[in-house]
Amino acid sequence: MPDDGASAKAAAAPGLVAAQETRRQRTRLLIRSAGMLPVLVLLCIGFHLLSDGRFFTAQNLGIVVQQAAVNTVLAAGMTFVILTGGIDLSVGSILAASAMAGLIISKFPDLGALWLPAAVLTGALFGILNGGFIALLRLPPFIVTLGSLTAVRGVARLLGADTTVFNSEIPYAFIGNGSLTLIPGVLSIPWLWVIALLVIVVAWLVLRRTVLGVHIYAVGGNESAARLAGIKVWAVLLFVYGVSGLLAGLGGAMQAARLYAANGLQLGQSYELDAITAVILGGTSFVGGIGSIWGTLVGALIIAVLSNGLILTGVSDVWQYVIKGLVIIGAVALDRYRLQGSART
Amino acid sequence: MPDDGASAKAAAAPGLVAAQETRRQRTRLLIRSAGMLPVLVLLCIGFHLLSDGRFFTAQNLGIVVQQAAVNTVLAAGMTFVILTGGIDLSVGSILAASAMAGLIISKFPDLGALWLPAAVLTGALFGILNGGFIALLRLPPFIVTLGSLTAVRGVARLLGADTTVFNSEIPYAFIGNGSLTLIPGVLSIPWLWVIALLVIVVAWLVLRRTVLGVHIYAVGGNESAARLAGIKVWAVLLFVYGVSGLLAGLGGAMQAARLYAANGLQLGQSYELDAITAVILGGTSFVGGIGSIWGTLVGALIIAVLSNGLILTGVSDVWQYVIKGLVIIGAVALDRYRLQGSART
Amino acid sequence: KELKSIGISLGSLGNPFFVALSKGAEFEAKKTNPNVKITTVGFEYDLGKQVTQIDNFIAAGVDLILLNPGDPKAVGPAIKKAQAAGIIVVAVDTAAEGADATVTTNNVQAGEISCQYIVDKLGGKGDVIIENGPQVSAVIDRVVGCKNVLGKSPGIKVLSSDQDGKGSREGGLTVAQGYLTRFTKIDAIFAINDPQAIGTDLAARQQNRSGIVITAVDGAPDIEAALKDPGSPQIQASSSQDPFFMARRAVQIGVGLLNGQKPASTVELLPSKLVTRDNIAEYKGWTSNRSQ
Amino acid sequence: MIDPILEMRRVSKSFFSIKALRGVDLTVYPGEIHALMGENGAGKSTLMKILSGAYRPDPGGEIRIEGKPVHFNGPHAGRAAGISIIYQELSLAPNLSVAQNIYLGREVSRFGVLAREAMEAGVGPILERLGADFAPSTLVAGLSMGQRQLVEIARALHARSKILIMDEPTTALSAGESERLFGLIRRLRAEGLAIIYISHRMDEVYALGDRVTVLRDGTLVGSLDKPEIRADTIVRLMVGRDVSSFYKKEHDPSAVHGAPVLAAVDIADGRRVKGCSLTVHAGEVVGLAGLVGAGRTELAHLIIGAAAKTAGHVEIEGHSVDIGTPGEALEAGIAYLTEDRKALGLFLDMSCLDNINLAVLGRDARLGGILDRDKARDRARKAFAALGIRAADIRVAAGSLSGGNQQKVLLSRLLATTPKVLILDEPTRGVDVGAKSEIYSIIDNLAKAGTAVLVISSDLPEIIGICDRVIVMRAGLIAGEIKRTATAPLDQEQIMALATGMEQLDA
Ligand SMILES: Nc1ncnc2c1ncn2[C@@H]1O[C@H](COP(=O)(O)OP(=O)(O)OP(=O)(O)O)[C@@H](O)[C@H]1O
Ligand SMILES: Nc1ncnc2c1ncn2[C@@H]1O[C@H](COP(=O)(O)OP(=O)(O)OP(=O)(O)O)[C@@H](O)[C@H]1O
Ligand SMILES: [Mg+2]
Ligand SMILES: [Mg+2]
Repeated sequence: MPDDGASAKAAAAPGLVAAQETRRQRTRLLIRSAGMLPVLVLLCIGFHLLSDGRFFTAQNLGIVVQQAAVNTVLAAGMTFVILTGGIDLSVGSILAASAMAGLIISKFPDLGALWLPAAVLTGALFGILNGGFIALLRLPPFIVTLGSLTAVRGVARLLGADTTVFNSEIPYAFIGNGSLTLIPGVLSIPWLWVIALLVIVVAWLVLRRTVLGVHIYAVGGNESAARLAGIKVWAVLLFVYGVSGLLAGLGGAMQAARLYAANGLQLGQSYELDAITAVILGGTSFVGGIGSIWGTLVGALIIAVLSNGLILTGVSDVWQYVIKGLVIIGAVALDRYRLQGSART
Repeated sequence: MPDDGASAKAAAAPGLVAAQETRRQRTRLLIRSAGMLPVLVLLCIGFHLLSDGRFFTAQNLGIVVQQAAVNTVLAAGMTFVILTGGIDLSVGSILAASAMAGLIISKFPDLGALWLPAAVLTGALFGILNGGFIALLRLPPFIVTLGSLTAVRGVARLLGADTTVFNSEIPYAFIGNGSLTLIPGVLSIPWLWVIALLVIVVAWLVLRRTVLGVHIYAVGGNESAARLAGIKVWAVLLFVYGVSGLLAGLGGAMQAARLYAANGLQLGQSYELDAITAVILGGTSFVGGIGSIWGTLVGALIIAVLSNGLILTGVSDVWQYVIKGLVIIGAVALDRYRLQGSART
Repeated sequence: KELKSIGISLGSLGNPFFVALSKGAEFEAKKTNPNVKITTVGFEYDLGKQVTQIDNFIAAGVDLILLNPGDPKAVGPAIKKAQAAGIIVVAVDTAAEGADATVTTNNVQAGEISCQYIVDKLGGKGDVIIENGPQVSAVIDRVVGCKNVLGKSPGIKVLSSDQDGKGSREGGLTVAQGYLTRFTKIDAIFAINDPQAIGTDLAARQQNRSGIVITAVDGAPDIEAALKDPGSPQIQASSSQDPFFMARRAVQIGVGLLNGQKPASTVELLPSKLVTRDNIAEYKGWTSNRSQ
Repeated sequence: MIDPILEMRRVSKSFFSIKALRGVDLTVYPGEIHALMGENGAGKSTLMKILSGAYRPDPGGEIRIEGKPVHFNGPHAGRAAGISIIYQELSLAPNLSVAQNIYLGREVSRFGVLAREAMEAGVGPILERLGADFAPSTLVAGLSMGQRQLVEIARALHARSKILIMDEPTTALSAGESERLFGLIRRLRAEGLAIIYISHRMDEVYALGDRVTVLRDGTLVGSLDKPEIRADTIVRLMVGRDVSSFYKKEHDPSAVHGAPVLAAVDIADGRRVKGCSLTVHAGEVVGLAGLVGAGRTELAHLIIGAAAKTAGHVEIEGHSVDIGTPGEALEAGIAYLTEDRKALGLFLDMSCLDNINLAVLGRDARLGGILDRDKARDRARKAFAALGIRAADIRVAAGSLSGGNQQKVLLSRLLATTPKVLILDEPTRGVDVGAKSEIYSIIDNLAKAGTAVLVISSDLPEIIGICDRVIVMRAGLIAGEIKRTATAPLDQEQIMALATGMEQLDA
């Protein structure tokens, strides 16, 4: 029989253990959501040193965020989708089709100013089509969006009859190349990045502060439980694929404003891989239900910093491939290792 | 209290119900493994009619199977991987790197004949690297193979210093362009297809007739249960990624023998999507544990027939995209509908 | 012998260059036989896919294959197979080993005149970047031509030539942003094609860098617009190609071969002309109505 | 007499060709606890899912609530009509917090913005009432099975409904927690709620049931009022025959000789298990009792190498063995039956044949890896016969079997390895009485044949019924051990006292 002291301790234990457990969970969550931030910081510092201090200049940081912007927007939509346990391979194609639609509209003298909503709506339309197949016909997301990866690419090419559509007079071009001046002469932010940050903040609000957000996490965490709780799973799925399409459309508009041109075939090729990589680097789980939009932001920045830094340091194109691939694997490995460590202590 | 008659009936029921259940399951299994065969047959007949009878000619069928061959080999490896619930995005890059390695070796006067095993081993090596990250470091397959999709592509380009390596005297070239004559003047099969069929048969034997095969299905069906049942999950994972890499290497050798040349950049681009599509069309489930290699064979043939048939009927390139995408979605929808129907009756 | 059906395999049909090329081929083929059946496909820079397409053309029984070979040597065996099936193979834009004939822009020369313009503009002295692209033979040739010229001027320093602008506006923009940050002084940039040049210009304008001479190769519609646009003064020249005419020549030679007429030379090099801000008004371009 | 709150008439349900329910009638009155019983697969859960709106019944039947006919087109509608349900398979989203799960599907929001604080405050009193030791903001993923069950119960209570359905709510609860739940259920009954209670445990039905309705093969075979509730009557209704002796213990515990077969020495994992030692002899059935979360499952996982030990070692027949993985445990002769059949035990999509042979495939294989299919078939057939597994064929998918039969398939896999030591974690969880008694007799036969058996169970009558000796765990430590003697059988009170740490207070 145990002595008194031990048993008193034991009796106190359950509550204590539970509290400890909660605290441990919280810490782990925090670390998880801080996620890849250390990797990002390390990369930035590394590139700064290797590029003779060219990385941390206002100008270069502006370039980095500008390059990260479109992928951030796509990855935000992808986060919604992956949180429900799905995937959207068609964002690159939808982006191309939306950019084409937008540019074509922008050339009509009367409608010109409507090109932006036209592009976004085109994207939303394709996204809802994806969602319809997935939510209503219950087809696997991978195959549906793989199908539309191909089919929508065809549509994008058809729209421009296989030529590059360009319009150097496109309205709202400032969103593609202009900057929002916060402190004149000191701090200005590219509009592209302003849009991307807005998207992230709105996505965060939706995911964390609305009923819909809880339902998205619930569908990803346990679909049948969600259904039994009376959640309209089909509506949630329709929503997330719609959002992913809509944000791909927005991405298309951003690219169109940035390049003043779109080409149905060349635009957005394999963007889906970058978007998925950003989401996964950001700690969102493929099985659904776990992840945060802030992680996605960090993930997208890592990808952009990597591309920019490698060019800045003058690494040749071929080696860029090798290094990018290894850094992605290494980052996830580091993350895994770090999480293990924190779980142990 | 129920009367006697009712209770006697009730007592007889369980056996009856169970027998029905078995029969239903069998039918469903049969339909599932027959899978997309009806779609394939329909496509073939349709293209035959639309192409003025050019489809079912010995020559064209030879071309179709030759085109299907490499994808069949890749998809066979992908089947192993997807059966464990994983994915391998790097097969296209591994194929390119292996073909480069093979061709480079083939130009050494003394080693020339070793190019074939060299290519296959190169593939296996990269596959085992993938497997190591996934099985031993427990990193997510998507991100690991996405990383190697990029990194190995870089390696492939480095191998040839970004040029095309060419060798018109490559040994064993017959496997790329020759045919195995079965009945002289009547029936001959391209060697590429002979290899693909051999791969399928061996894969089938491994999956269905060996301990390892059962373990692969077990890991895919329920990984933690597999671990608790004493299966070395890490060994199984290492094996499947190794096999996928090895078969990508074999695919690279097949392409090299077919083209007498390889180029690190222009070979194997987005082959992984075709391979995955073949596997999923073949009815293998993304969550793992369910599927058969025969389905994969049918899936690969559908893709090849689609490409060939659309060119044969003179559909324009743009519309080929649209139609291919829709056929893929349509095929899965049809399959879903058919399964429901059979389950209902 | 009549031309009944023709198969065309091009790099990527999303590229306006190849679209113009396919239109030229169509125009010429329809002129020979209004009922000709034309199948045009893009091989998306995948060698395996191109060989597959050639196989499909053989099965479809075409008379003539127009080919933009992915690699000059690698498609040789496939060409042999087509020839064995009695099909005439003509290569366009890039030379192909074993083809019955080749019609191509003189890419080395195109690179030379584009970069000669830079040398002249800079007076033989300055820091130049060669913004490379996908390593296909046309691009490799242009860079060779450019380096030939630049190498002759000891005052010219090539800062970098190993970044891939992916042949697109976006790629050019991204790579140029890096270059502009990396090098504080750049006098000229040679982009291997027009979209990259336009992307490069966008990057320079964004960063308020001026005085950089940007030249390219292609003479595509978007460079036409840029050369006319006073808002983008840094884009100054592009060595033009004429895909429409190139394809017409290729079909003409192909039809001739079909009827037993051997061309004077198996390789026909079409010279490239430099389009600059001064002579842009006379430039005919790719898309103008050429059916006369 | 008061009017019934619920009347179900001629309710049928078929899944494709299977008729799960055939014209079932059920009448429930307010303020009663109505027990629903029947073998695995009898259709209890299906009936309740229809009542909650999760399934739609076949046309022809009728459901009335307070006399008014209702038609539910989803779980939403059921809840709106005042019905809440605790499903048999836990239906929580592990990635959400306790409060979010409780409010799932009917969140409190202002203009679409979640009122998180309001919700967390709203569940506080209920968790307190249930005696839960976790906060509303805890993630469900971090809770034990028992704690999760409490969340489910809290969710059902929180809906403040007229009819409360509980589908096997105590499967993951220990005796103490179950008692607390019973108190709560009685209080709710006093408040006028109608409670439909599904359970395979006879003692619970005695303790709670005002009326018992028994289903068999989708038909109603009878209803018993309180005075008629007797074990033999219920069992006869359920299985259609007498189950004479429920607990079977024919092996001779006094035949235990020599060195112990299994000895675990000072096992610890640095977290939940803090240095436990135990021994099991050949031919002996040892029980391992304790409250939920006492660490029994963890201890078993440590013994078989499924989790990493930080201290201690395992001895088999007196020799220390190095066990790092479950595979090595199997080689050493230790087989473990998991408490979580679906998640950690069976391969639901694989055939019974493969499930049974999985652990011995390598042993049987020819040429180092080729399946010996004849041997496998033979083994599966023998297992079907020996354990009385009821399925049409050895090749049907394991997932299509009833709970009890699934458990027997899993057991067959372990027995195929001819273990020296068998560790059974909750071997009869969710298993009906008929199958239960069969499993008890299998355990008894194993002990007779000289296998050392360690049974982890939260079902005290079961432990008392089949074990020779009971080890009690509390908070990661061995709290004590009680031996059965010829004169004194094991005492439930004594075990509870050890498990809760109350023995000091008594002394
Ligand atoms: N979704 C479903 N699809 C097909 N068959 C089902 C489904 N749900 C239940 N069944 C079948 O209906 C019958 C009744 O199952 P149910 O779950 O209602 O039994 P139960 O009495 O709750 O059993 P247990 O005591 O094991 O929980 C079984 O034969 C089962 O296989
Ligand atoms: N398969 C599993 N995966 C993860 N955690 C688990 C698993 N099984 C049990 N646990 C956790 O282990 C902890 C220890 O509880 P354990 O199951 O060992 O206690 P127990 O006395 O066996 O109680 P129970 O009656 O619930 O089985 C619990 O918090 C539980 O959540
Ligand atoms: Mg049930
Ligand atoms: Mg337990």
